[in-house]
Amino acid sequence: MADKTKYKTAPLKTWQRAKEIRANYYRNYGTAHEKGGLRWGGGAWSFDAIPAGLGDDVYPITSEPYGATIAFQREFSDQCLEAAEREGYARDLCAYMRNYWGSILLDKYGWVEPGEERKPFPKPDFVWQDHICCSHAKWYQVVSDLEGGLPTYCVDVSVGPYEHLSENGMEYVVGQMHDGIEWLEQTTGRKYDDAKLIEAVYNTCRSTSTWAQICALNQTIPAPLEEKTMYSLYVLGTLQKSSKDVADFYDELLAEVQERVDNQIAAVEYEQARVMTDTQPPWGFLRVFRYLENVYGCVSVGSLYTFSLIGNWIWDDEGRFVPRPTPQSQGIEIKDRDQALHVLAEWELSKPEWQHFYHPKYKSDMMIQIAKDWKLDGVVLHYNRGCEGLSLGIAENRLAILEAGFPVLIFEGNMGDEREFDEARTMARMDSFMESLDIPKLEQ
Amino acid sequence: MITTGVDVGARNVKVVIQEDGKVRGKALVLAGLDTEAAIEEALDAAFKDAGLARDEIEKTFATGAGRKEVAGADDSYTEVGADAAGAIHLYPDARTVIDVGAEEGRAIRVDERGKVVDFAINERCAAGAGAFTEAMARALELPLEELGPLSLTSTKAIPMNAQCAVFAESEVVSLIHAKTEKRDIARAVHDAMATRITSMARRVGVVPEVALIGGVARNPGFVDSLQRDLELEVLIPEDPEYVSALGAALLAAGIGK
Amino acid sequence: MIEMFQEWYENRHEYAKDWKDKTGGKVLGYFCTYIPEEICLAADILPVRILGSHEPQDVTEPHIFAMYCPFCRDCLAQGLEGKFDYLDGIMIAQSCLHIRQAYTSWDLHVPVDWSYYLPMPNHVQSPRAVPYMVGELKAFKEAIEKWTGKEITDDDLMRGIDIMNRNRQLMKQVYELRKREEPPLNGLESMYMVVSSQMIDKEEHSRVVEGTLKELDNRTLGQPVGTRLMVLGSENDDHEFIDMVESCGSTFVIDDHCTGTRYFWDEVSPDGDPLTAIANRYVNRVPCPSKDWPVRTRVPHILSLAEDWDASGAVILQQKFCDPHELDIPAIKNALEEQGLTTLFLELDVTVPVGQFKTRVEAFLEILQEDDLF
Amino acid sequence: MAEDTTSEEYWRWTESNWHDSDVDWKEGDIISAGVDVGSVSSQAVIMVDGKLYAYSNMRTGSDSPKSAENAMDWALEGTGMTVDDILYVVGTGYGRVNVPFAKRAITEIACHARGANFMYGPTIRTVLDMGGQDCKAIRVDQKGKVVSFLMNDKCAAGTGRGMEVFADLLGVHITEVGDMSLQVEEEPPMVSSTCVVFAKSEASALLREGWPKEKVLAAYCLAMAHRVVGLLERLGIEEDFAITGGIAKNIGIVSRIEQELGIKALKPSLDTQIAGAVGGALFARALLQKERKKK
Repeated sequence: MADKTKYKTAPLKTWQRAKEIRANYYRNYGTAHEKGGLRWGGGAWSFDAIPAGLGDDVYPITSEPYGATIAFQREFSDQCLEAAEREGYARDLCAYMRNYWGSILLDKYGWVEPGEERKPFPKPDFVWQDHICCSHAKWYQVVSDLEGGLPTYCVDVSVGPYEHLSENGMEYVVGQMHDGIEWLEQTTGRKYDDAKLIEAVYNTCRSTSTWAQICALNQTIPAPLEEKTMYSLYVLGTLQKSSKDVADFYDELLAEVQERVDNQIAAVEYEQARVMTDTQPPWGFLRVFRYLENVYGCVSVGSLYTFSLIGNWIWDDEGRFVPRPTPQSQGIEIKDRDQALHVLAEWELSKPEWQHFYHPKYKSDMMIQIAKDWKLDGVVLHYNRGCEGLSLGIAENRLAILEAGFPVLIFEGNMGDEREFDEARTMARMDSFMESLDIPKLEQ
Repeated sequence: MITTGVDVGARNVKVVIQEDGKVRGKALVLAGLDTEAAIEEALDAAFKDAGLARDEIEKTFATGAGRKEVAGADDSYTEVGADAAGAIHLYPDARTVIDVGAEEGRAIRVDERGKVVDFAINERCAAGAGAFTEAMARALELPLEELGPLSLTSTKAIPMNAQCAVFAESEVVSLIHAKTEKRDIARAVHDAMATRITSMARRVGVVPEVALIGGVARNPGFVDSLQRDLELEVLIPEDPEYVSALGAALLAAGIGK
Repeated sequence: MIEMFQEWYENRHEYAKDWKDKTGGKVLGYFCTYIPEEICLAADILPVRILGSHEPQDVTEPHIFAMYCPFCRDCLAQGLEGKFDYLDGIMIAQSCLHIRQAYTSWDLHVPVDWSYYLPMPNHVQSPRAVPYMVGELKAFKEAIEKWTGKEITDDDLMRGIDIMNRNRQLMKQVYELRKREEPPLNGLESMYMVVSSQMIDKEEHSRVVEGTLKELDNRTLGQPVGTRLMVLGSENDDHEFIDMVESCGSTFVIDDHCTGTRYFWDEVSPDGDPLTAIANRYVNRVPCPSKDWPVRTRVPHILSLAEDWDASGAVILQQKFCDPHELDIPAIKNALEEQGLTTLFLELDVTVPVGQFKTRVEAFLEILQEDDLF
Repeated sequence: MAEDTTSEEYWRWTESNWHDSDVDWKEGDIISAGVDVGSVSSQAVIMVDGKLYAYSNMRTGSDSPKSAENAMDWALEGTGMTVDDILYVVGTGYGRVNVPFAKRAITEIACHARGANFMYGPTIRTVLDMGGQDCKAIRVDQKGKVVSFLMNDKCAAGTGRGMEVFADLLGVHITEVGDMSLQVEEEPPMVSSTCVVFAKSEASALLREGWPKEKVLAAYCLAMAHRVVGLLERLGIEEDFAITGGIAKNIGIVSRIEQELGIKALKPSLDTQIAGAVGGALFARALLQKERKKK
């Protein structure tokens, strides 16, 4: 197709750095004890800024990205899933969780150093989790069963939607955080350092706000980033949003993406259509995205999931959906532990990706706004059997998005259990969808 | 303009030759294992039926799961696109098209221009496709074509909870053991299938007129159950299994595009 | 008298409509047994639990993705099909995600003039839970007052507490009788008793339970008791299934279901501030698995029930796809088997494939029955 | 659908009957029988004083009492015995309650356990019954009493019916499927879907890709074996281990199960499909002895 606009493309300069940070993260966790440090396990959503107050040699492993890391390794993932099933854990439970349990049961670490043998799974010294979906706290209850007992603390954050956040709700969450810090001191025998907590809270706000700004730049045509790449970038936030490294990296990345925008550098050479997805993708089959790009010049510019699992956004006074400015940028200076915990709790409770737990309407509104501002032709929803938390209300989201005038394609699959994904049929659906959107195939 | 549509489905290859919107010839051949051969055979049969020679054809479009295997096709459309084009040509007022084939069920919403606005495909479950009735007919030791008429004589609704075709079979067997009348079991089978198809159709929204196409539309028992569930009469063409092929032929002629 | 429970269960809608006509009061549909009924009763509202009808349906597919439990879809279907058209309001207390979807979709598509989401804490093992819930109960009480236009006094709350406690005490007395070697009622009958109390004016229900107690004094089952079983797991009001099991030479003597003991086991200890007393009850009640963490308190509780009611086997039922229960079952199964109980695990759907299940149940009972075959 | 036809019935396995002509049953004291009316096949087994005397194995019809009678009649064929000569009959299998002349119905799970104990000896601890429409993993004690069991849920993959559908599709006779599936250089990847309906289209796709039949069969047998191994592992396996039911005759699946488990299944001396009826006949004998004691 001669008349197709051909955009400039270029690889990301910061890509290497992103890979490094991820590698260091899994390496540090694995070797923590050799350095006299501590290991903790918890969710990608946990308030990781809080254990940071125990010292700089305290290394987390967050379970969702870890489960996804395993899902990438399809053969190993199958072994893990089957190991969990043998123990009597149901096949329809969270797929990350089953991958994680499997790697405990097989005692094999999901992270393999290049050129090295697979090592045993490094058991965490304690668990620091938070609870928003049914599986969050129970996940580590089972981990504790499997590991023969693990000290576990879990903060319940399900205090209702942000727009109705009450003083009472804040005190409940902050109260648990205070108890949690005492618990951390008792469990680890370490003295808690509030200065480190405050630093980590600043970092959390910085990295999550910056990531949102990066995603906002994807409103540009042509899109400077496509979602498959964004997955590998946002993941750093899910690993350790409170770390200086991650916050600094996002500043660097923001600068580069801005530069791509200024120079019209595209993620997809022949961008002719734009969609967004939701929920987590089937990690073993990200080539679905490549298929859309290469065959139809269709770019996925992101999803509420990639934008805001980590990134923090708000509806501003003009009713726009914008990156949430950090407290520090608002001149807020954190002076003590209690204030730090209040800032952290309030910040995290506004997380867009938490609102749908109370009602699908919150998520629908945000998705429709994204569809408009990011100039989408359609929406591709992954009915994800692997995650009941993020699939919650997705059918209602679909209806609302259709109502708003955006075509929607759905496909069933599983983010972490390839046995529940049918590649051939999914591609066939993509074809039907593109055809119904009148998006012609690019000439090969 | 004379064009050909070739629909390579999970079970059969169907060919329709149309001229200015009228069907000139058609043929259906079991796909079997050598699809290319089946396609050739079906084409020959269709040309014979139409009394035309191949070189009289201006364009050939392919559709169906195996559409890529149609050598010499000028272009191809997905089943969804072809279904819509064919159904709308036959029933311009249709806004919902339900296609139930041997191994897949589809529901398609189209606008007044016949453009696809939304569609749903049943997830991998035989209970929403023709294969289901085949298995049940075998369990009941009935020829497939008797299953439908028999169920029409039933007056009793028995809920059947089975997603899996083969488990449904064991449920049928336990119904048999419970001395349930065959006609009531036959109805239970069609009701279960209709419930599944209706659920899927409600995803895209059931807007009249509703056209029912695909081989299963020939099963009066299923049609009866489906109409009860949808609470409306569905439109069924003379040759429901050829609609997709017809659609492809029409699209080749630029009709319904 | 005991038949009354089944009658209520089968005619729940007629009952609620009559109640409205008689009293002119408001009927509130609720989705989870964590709602503080005491406060509703204090406002003279009839709380009615929304349950499914165990019939195949084709209306929820557009609203709830099929990986969520059949129970929540069955519940939503009732609303979409207009079977609860008499409700003045609906509410849910925060528990599992599955039933939450039934509530939110109902909220979106089935018009009612009042709808309330009560963020009941999940971390019930935290000292922060009670104060938090007290705050939420205050807000809830005010919302009810605003809705009904009637102030709720502490005396009203005490009345609500008394009505609930009395009903709980009476049902517990009935359960005590099931400890007998010859239980005077079977599992199906007691299921009807508990489930109907979730739909009926509590005082009226209590009166019938009282009468039943007298009646049960010298009653025996028409058939031999057979194997004494416990049943536990997700929501269960599948009378066909319970009846099938009890017709295979067994009797359910105790349960752990939110349609059974979990619903009424704990009372409110009415001292001091009524809202605090109520909060204490709901935070410390026998938990749903979604709230039973980090410590597994359900395990010892279930073991002691099995022991006190002398069950020799346990049927573990789980709504298909019910994650909270799936996360507890392996631990519970192991604990029960260590205590010498044989277990049978089955998944509930809207309707159960009786043919397949009967074989499993009979084989399970064959294992248990001190048998004449060897 | 209407146009769909199946020319030859490759799935139809050979029915059989047998009796021990060296034995004069009139000499016997207790003549007992077990009739297993399964969802796909029915068997009748007649025992004289706890020794196997006669059996039949045939397809179940849609009328189970009739199927029971047919199986019994065929087992009796040529023995000079009539149903009335049998003192106690136990019915088992799906149609167990509809066996006209049965005094008692016992589940196929208990009967397969007992039957395996007789057919393979008291050292049997784990029995895998791969029946027509379900698959049961059973743990038994030295008496052949069931200790615990698991049945496949949700999906009928890995059942006899699944294999029949497959044989039909490939036009390979059911009895040859196993051997043919072993005629591959190396194991292919498993078919991703073991659903009997979708495995069809998947297999057709593979054949169209040019896979030879044996390779497709290997992939399917592998997948079926893998599924039942999962069932066995959830239950926990203890040796000795044996497989009963129709699929036990399929070397392609049996060998792959053994391969994945790293355990050999004991070799059957009798038709593996009659295990349930054998158990029934043994229970019938025990029950009759008890009745006599009471008198």
